[in-house]
Amino acid sequence: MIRTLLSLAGFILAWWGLVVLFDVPSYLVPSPLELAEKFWFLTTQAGLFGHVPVTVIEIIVGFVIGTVVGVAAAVLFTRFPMVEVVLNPLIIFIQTAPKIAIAPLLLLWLGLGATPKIVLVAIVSFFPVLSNMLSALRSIDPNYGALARILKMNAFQRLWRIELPQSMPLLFAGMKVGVTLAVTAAVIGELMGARAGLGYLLSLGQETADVALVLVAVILLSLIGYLLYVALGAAERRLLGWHESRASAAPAVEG
Amino acid sequence: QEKVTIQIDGAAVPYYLPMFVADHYGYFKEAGLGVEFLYANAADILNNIAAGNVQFGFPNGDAVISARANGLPVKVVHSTYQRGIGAVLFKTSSGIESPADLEGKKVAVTSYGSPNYIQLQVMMAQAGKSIDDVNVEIVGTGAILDALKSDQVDAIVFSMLRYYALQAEGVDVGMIASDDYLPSKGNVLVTSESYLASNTEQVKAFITALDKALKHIVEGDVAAEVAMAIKEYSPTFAGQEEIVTEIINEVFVKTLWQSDDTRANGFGYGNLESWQTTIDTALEYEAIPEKFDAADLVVEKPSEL
Amino acid sequence: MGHKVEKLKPAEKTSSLPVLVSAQAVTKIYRSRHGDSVEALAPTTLDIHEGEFLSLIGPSGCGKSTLLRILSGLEPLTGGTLTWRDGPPTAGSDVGFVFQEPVLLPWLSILDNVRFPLDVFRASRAEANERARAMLALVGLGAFEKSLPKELSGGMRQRAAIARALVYSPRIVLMDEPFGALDLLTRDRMNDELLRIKAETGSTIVFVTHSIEEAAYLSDRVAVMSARPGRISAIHHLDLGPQRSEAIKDDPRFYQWLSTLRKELR
Amino acid sequence: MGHKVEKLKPAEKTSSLPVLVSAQAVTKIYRSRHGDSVEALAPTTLDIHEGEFLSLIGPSGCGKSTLLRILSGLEPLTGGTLTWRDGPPTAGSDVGFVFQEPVLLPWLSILDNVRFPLDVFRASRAEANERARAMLALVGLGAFEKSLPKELSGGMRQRAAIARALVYSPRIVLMDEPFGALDLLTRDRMNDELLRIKAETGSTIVFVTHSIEEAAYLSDRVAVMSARPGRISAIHHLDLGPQRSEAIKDDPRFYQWLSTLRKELR
Amino acid sequence: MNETALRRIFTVATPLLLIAAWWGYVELFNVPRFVLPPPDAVFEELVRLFASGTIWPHLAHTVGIIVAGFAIGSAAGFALGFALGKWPRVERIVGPYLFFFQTAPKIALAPLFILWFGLGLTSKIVLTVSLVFFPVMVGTMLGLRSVPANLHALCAILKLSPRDKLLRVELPAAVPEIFAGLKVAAVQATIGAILAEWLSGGTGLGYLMVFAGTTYKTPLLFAMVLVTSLLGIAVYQALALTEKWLLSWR
Ligand SMILES: Nc1ncnc2c1ncn2[C@@H]1O[C@H](COP(=O)(O)OP(=O)(O)OP(=O)(O)O)[C@@H](O)[C@H]1O
Ligand SMILES: Nc1ncnc2c1ncn2[C@@H]1O[C@H](COP(=O)(O)OP(=O)(O)OP(=O)(O)O)[C@@H](O)[C@H]1O
Ligand SMILES: [Mg+2]
Ligand SMILES: [Mg+2]
Repeated sequence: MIRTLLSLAGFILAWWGLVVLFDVPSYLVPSPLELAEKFWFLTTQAGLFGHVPVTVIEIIVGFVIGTVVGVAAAVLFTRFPMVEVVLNPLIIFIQTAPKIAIAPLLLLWLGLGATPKIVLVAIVSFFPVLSNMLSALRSIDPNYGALARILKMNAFQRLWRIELPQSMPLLFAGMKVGVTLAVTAAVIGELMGARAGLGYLLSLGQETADVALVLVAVILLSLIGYLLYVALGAAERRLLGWHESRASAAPAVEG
Repeated sequence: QEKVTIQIDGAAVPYYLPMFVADHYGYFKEAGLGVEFLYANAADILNNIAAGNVQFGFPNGDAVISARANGLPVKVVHSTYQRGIGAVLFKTSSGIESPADLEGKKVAVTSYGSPNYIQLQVMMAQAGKSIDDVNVEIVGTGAILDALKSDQVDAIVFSMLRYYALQAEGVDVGMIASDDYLPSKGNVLVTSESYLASNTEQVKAFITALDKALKHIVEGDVAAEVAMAIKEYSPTFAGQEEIVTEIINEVFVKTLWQSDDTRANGFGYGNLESWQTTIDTALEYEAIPEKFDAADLVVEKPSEL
Repeated sequence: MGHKVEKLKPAEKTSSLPVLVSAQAVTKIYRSRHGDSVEALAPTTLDIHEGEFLSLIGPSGCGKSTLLRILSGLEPLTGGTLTWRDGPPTAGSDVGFVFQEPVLLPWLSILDNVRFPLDVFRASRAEANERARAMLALVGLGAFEKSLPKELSGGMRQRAAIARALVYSPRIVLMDEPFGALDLLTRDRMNDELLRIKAETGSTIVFVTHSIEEAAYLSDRVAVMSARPGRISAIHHLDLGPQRSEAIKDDPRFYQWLSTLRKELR
Repeated sequence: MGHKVEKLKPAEKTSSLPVLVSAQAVTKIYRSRHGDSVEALAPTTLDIHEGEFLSLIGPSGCGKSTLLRILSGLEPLTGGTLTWRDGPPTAGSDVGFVFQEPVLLPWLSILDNVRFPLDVFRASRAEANERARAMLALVGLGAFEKSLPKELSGGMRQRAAIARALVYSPRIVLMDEPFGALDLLTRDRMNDELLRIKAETGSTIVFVTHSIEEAAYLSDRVAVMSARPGRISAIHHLDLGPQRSEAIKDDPRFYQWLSTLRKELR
Repeated sequence: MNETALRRIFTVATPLLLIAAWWGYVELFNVPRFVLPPPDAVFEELVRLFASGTIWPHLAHTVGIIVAGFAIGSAAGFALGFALGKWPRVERIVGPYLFFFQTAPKIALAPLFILWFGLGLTSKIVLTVSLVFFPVMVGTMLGLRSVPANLHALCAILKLSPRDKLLRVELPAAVPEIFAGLKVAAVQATIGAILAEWLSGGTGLGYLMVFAGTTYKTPLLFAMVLVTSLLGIAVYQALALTEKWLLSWR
C-alpha cells in the first residue's frame, strides 16, 4: 500500500518535472496542479459527481449482464456444440461490427436512455468472458465429468459445483479483460447521444479543446475501470486460494 | 404538454444560448412543449431524426444538405445561423494569412467529401490555385484539433468556434472564415418531413419559442444570459463568462443569428438562393450525388409555417 | 482342493444370490487419435450377484479399469449388453466409485470433498457433516478435515476418495485399486473396515486389486483377467465362508487360494 | 539374527561405501493456508552411500515423499543441512525421480515422453530414439509408443514414467512408490530390471515402497519411518549379499527380515 | 460423421438465414434505407466496390494494420504476460499502471498517439497494439501460472533451462489460456484498425466507414461493416483451427 502510494507520488513528480522542465504548453499536457485545480473546479462548480454515477451504473449493469450471458453462452456451447456452430459467426460479427455503424440501430431499437449504452457495454464485455469460459470448460479434467456422472449430478449441479469453480481462473481473466473494454464501451455509448456521464464530459472536453477536462474525464474513467479491476482481483484471491496460479510462488527450487 | 427531444451537435456549450434561454425562461413551456436536450454528432442527429428517434435536431447546415441529397427525409424549419461557421484555423506562427498561403502546406480535413473539404477546394480555386497545391491530410474529428496543436499539420479546416476555444487555451491561432468564399449555414433547426406534416403545431411552437429566445437575447443583456446559461446548462465554462459574452456579441449576434434577411423576414429566414448555391457547389465538387431544389429542404419563412 | 473354476460360463448356478447386473459378451474397443484401435475388452460375460464381494485381478493394462467403468456406465460399450435386474441405477446414490487416481476437487477442503455427494443429494447440513466426519475418522483423516487435497500425501488423498465413495452407502461400490497407495497396516485396517461396512449395508462390491492376499481375504469370488485382448480367464468362488477376519489367515485353504491365484496370474 | 539396527546414528560405520549425500537433522514444516502448520519431518539424519539401494518404508503420511523431495532439492528445508560429497548435483542428468503419481506431459506421445530428458540434454535424435525405445520395451510398452498418456491404463502410465526416469542413467534415482500400481508379475519383472540396471550403471537408488517383500528383496538398507511427526525410527542393514535374485526367496534370512520389518511397522 | 455434415450445412445455412432475417425485417417493418439498407443494396455496393477495384487499397491498408497490430500486439502481450507471470514483483510494480492505462478509453487517448507517433501508419499500429496486447497478456500470465505443480517439479528435477522450460513445458501447457486471449485479441485487432482509421488517414475500411457515415451512404457503410466482420471472422477462425490442432492431444 505504502509502496503503491510512493510509486504514485513518484509518477506525479516525474510528470510535473517534465512539464516544468520542457515548458510543455498546457494545451498539450497540463501539469498535475492544473489538473487538480480543474478537478476541484469541476466538483465544486460543475457537478462532476453527478456524471460519475451515470457512467458507473452503465458500466456495472452492462458488465454484469455481459458476464452472465457470456458464461451462459459458453455453457450452452459446450453442451450443444451445434449452437456454437450456428451462433459463433453472428457473435463475431456483432463484436467486430464498428459500433458507430450500429449505433443508430441501437437507438432505434432501444431508445435514447441508458439502455443502448448498457447493451453496448454488455456486448463488448460478453466476448472475452465467453472466449475464456469456453476454453475453461473445454479444459476441465474428464475425471470430474466422470465423478459427476457417477453421482448423477444434474446440469445445474454440475455447473455450480464443478464447472464454475474449476473455470474460475480463466473466467476471472476474461472478466478482467471485459471490464477494461466495458469502460470504453460506455464512453462510445455516451458519444452516441447523451447529456450526462463521463463519456459525455469527455466529448464536451474535446468539443471545446479543454485538455484538462478531457484528462480529468479520462483519469476518472480509468480509475473506475481500475477499481473494478482491483475488486475483481480481490474476489479472485478470495475464491482461488486453492489454485496453482495463486500459490505464493512457483516451486521454490529452480536451478 | 408535449414531450419532445432535440439533439444538438457536439456538447453543451454556451453558444447554444437561444436553446437555453428558451428553456430557462419557460418559452418552450409557454408554447406547450417539454423539451429535452441531448448531444451527438451531426450524422447521428440526422439519422435519428429520419428514423423518428428524436423530433428535432440542431446540426450543421452542410450536414443537412448531404443527408437530404442521400434521401434522408429531413427538413430545415429554421435557418438559425445565417452563415456558415466553417473556417481554416492555423497557428499565426505558420505565416498563413490568406488561402493562397496554404500552398504547399499540410492542411487537415475530416474526410474527402466533407463540407470542410469542399470549402478548402473553393478557397483554393478562388485564390487561383487548386486543391492539388495543398497537402491534404485526413484526420478525424476526434484528433483534428490535437493534430494542429501538436504541429502535425499547418492548418485545419474546421469550426470557427474552435478558434475561440483554442484562444482561450492560450494557443496563438489565426482564422479564415470559409463563408467569405462559399456561403453556407451553421446550426439549423431540423425535423423530419413526417413529423412536420403530422405535428405542424409542435414545430410551430418550437420555432415560436426559439424566436422569442433569440429576440430576448438580441435585445436584452447578453452578459446576464451567458452567466445564466453557464451556470445552469454549461457549468464547465465557469470563469469564461466574459470571453463567451464577447464572442456571442461580436459573432453570433452580429453575423450568425441576424442578417439582412432576418431583419426583413424574421429569425431563421431560409434564403433559398443562398442555400441553393451551397447545394450546387457541393454537387460541383461531387460531395453529393444529385442536385435537388433548396425549396424541398428549407422552409423559407419559419414564422409563416 | 474344493474350489470351483467357472470358465466363462454365463450362468453361475453356484451362487444362491440373485443377479444384480449381468454383462453379456461386452466388448470395448478404443479408437486412438491416429485411427488405430485397441481392443481393451474381448467379449466378456460376467454376472454380479446382489451383495457379493467380487475382485478383479490381472496384469496391468488388461482392462480391469475399463470393465469397471463399463459397469458404472461411464464408458459406452462397443458390443454386448449390460442388464440390470431392476433397470440401470437411476439415483446417484446407488453407485459408489473409487477411481484409480484420487479425483478430489482441489478447491474444497477434505471434509467438503467427502461431504460432496451428500450435498449433491441434498442431505441436511448437520447430517452430512456428521456422516462425513465419521467416515474421515474411519480412514484416519480426522485431523485433516480442513486441509486442501494438495496438502495431503498420496495415500491420504486416496483415503479421502474412498471415504467419499462410501459416505452415502451406495448399493453397489466399484473400487479401482483403492488401497494401492497405502502401507500394509493401513491397508489391513481399511480391508476390515470395508468388510464391516459391507456387512452393515449389504452393498455389492466390485474391487480391482493387484494384491492376491487382499483379493483372497476380501472376496466371495475372484475374476482373473488376462491381457490383450482383455478377457476373464477364470472366475473362482472362494469357499472361505461369508465372515472374514484375521482368523482366516490361519486357515490353510487361504494359502491354497493364494498359490492358486498366483499360478493363474503367471 | 545378525542384523544391525542403527538408531538415528549420524555416522554409519557399517557401510564401506563413501557417503554420497548426508542429511543432518533435516526438518520440514508445511504451513497450510489457514496458518496452522504440519510437522512433516522431525529432525532427521540420514547418510546415503554411493551405489547403495536404500528403501524407505512407513505408514501413509509419515513423510516418505517429503524426505525424497528434500533429497532431490524439490522441497526447501525448514531446518538442518543437506551435504553432497561433490556439491549438489548440477546437471539435470544426475538425478532421476519417479513421482508418486505418473507425471507425463499429456501432449506428448509415450515415446516422446520417455525421450523428453534426452531431448532436453541434447542427445542426438537417433540415439535418443534408440534408448527410449529400448527402455519402453523393458517396461513392456513397446507397442504403445505412439499412444498418448490418456490412452494408457494407470499402471502403464506409471511404467512410462519409470522408463523416463531411467532412460538417461542418472547417478542417483529417487523413486516414490514406483511399482504401487503394478500387478505382481509385472512388479517382479520390474524389480529384477531395476536391479540389473543398477548393477550396470552403478546408480544410487532411494526407493519408497509399501511392500515389505519388495524392500527386502531390493535393498541394501531399509529405513523405517514412523508418523507424525515423521522420523526415521530404525535403519536396517540387510545382510542378504550384494547380488539379489529369485534365489534369495529360498534364503531363510529373507523371511526373518520380512517378519522383522513387519513388526517394526506395527 | 452425421455431425460434421450437419456442421457443414449450418455453416452455409446460418449466414443465409441471417440475410433472410435481415431482409425480412427491412421489408416487413418498412425500415428506411438510411437506418438499415436491404441486403441487395449492400450486396450491389459490394459488387461495385470489388468490380471497380476501388476496395483493394482500402482493404490492403486495413488488413495490413490488423495483421501488423495483431502480430506486434500479441508478441508484446506475450512478452509482458511472460514477465508479469514469472515475476510477481514486476506485476506489483508495473501492473497498476498497465491496468490503469488499459482501462483508459482509447478514443480519448488517440490524440496522444497522434502526438507521439505522428499521423502515419505508426500511430495506427500503436493504437491497435494497445488494444490487442492486453487480453494476450492476461491469458499468458494466467497460463504460465497455472502450469501444474508436478510439471514444475519435473522441470526442476531435469534442471531445464528457463528457455527449455518455457518452450517445452510452459507454453504447451498454457495453450488454452493463451488462445483464449488471442481470440479476444483478434477481435480487438479489427476494432483497433477501424478505430485508428476513423481517427486519421484517407484510406482503409475504417475511413470508408466514416466517409459513408458522414455522407449517409448507408449501403456502403454496411458493406464495410460486412467486410470488416468477415476479416474478423477469418482471423478468429484461423486461430480456432490452430488451437484445435495444438490441442488435438486433449
Ligand atoms: N482412453 C483410451 N484410449 C485408448 N486406449 C485406452 C484408453 N483407456 C485405456 N486404453 C487401453 O485399454 C487397455 C486397458 O486399459 P485399462 O485401463 O482398463 O487397464 P487396467 O487393467 O486398468 O490396467 P492397470 O492395472 O494398469 O490400471 C490398455 O491397453 C489401454 O492402453
Ligand atoms: N504441500 C503440503 N502442504 C501441507 N502439508 C503437506 C504438504 N505435503 C505434505 N503435507 C503433509 O506432510 C505429511 C507427510 O506427507 P508425505 O507426502 O511426505 O507422506 P508420505 O509418507 O509420502 O505418505 P504416502 O505414503 O501416503 O504417500 C502429511 O501429513 C501431509 O499432510
Ligand atoms: Mg486400471
Ligand atoms: Mg508419498
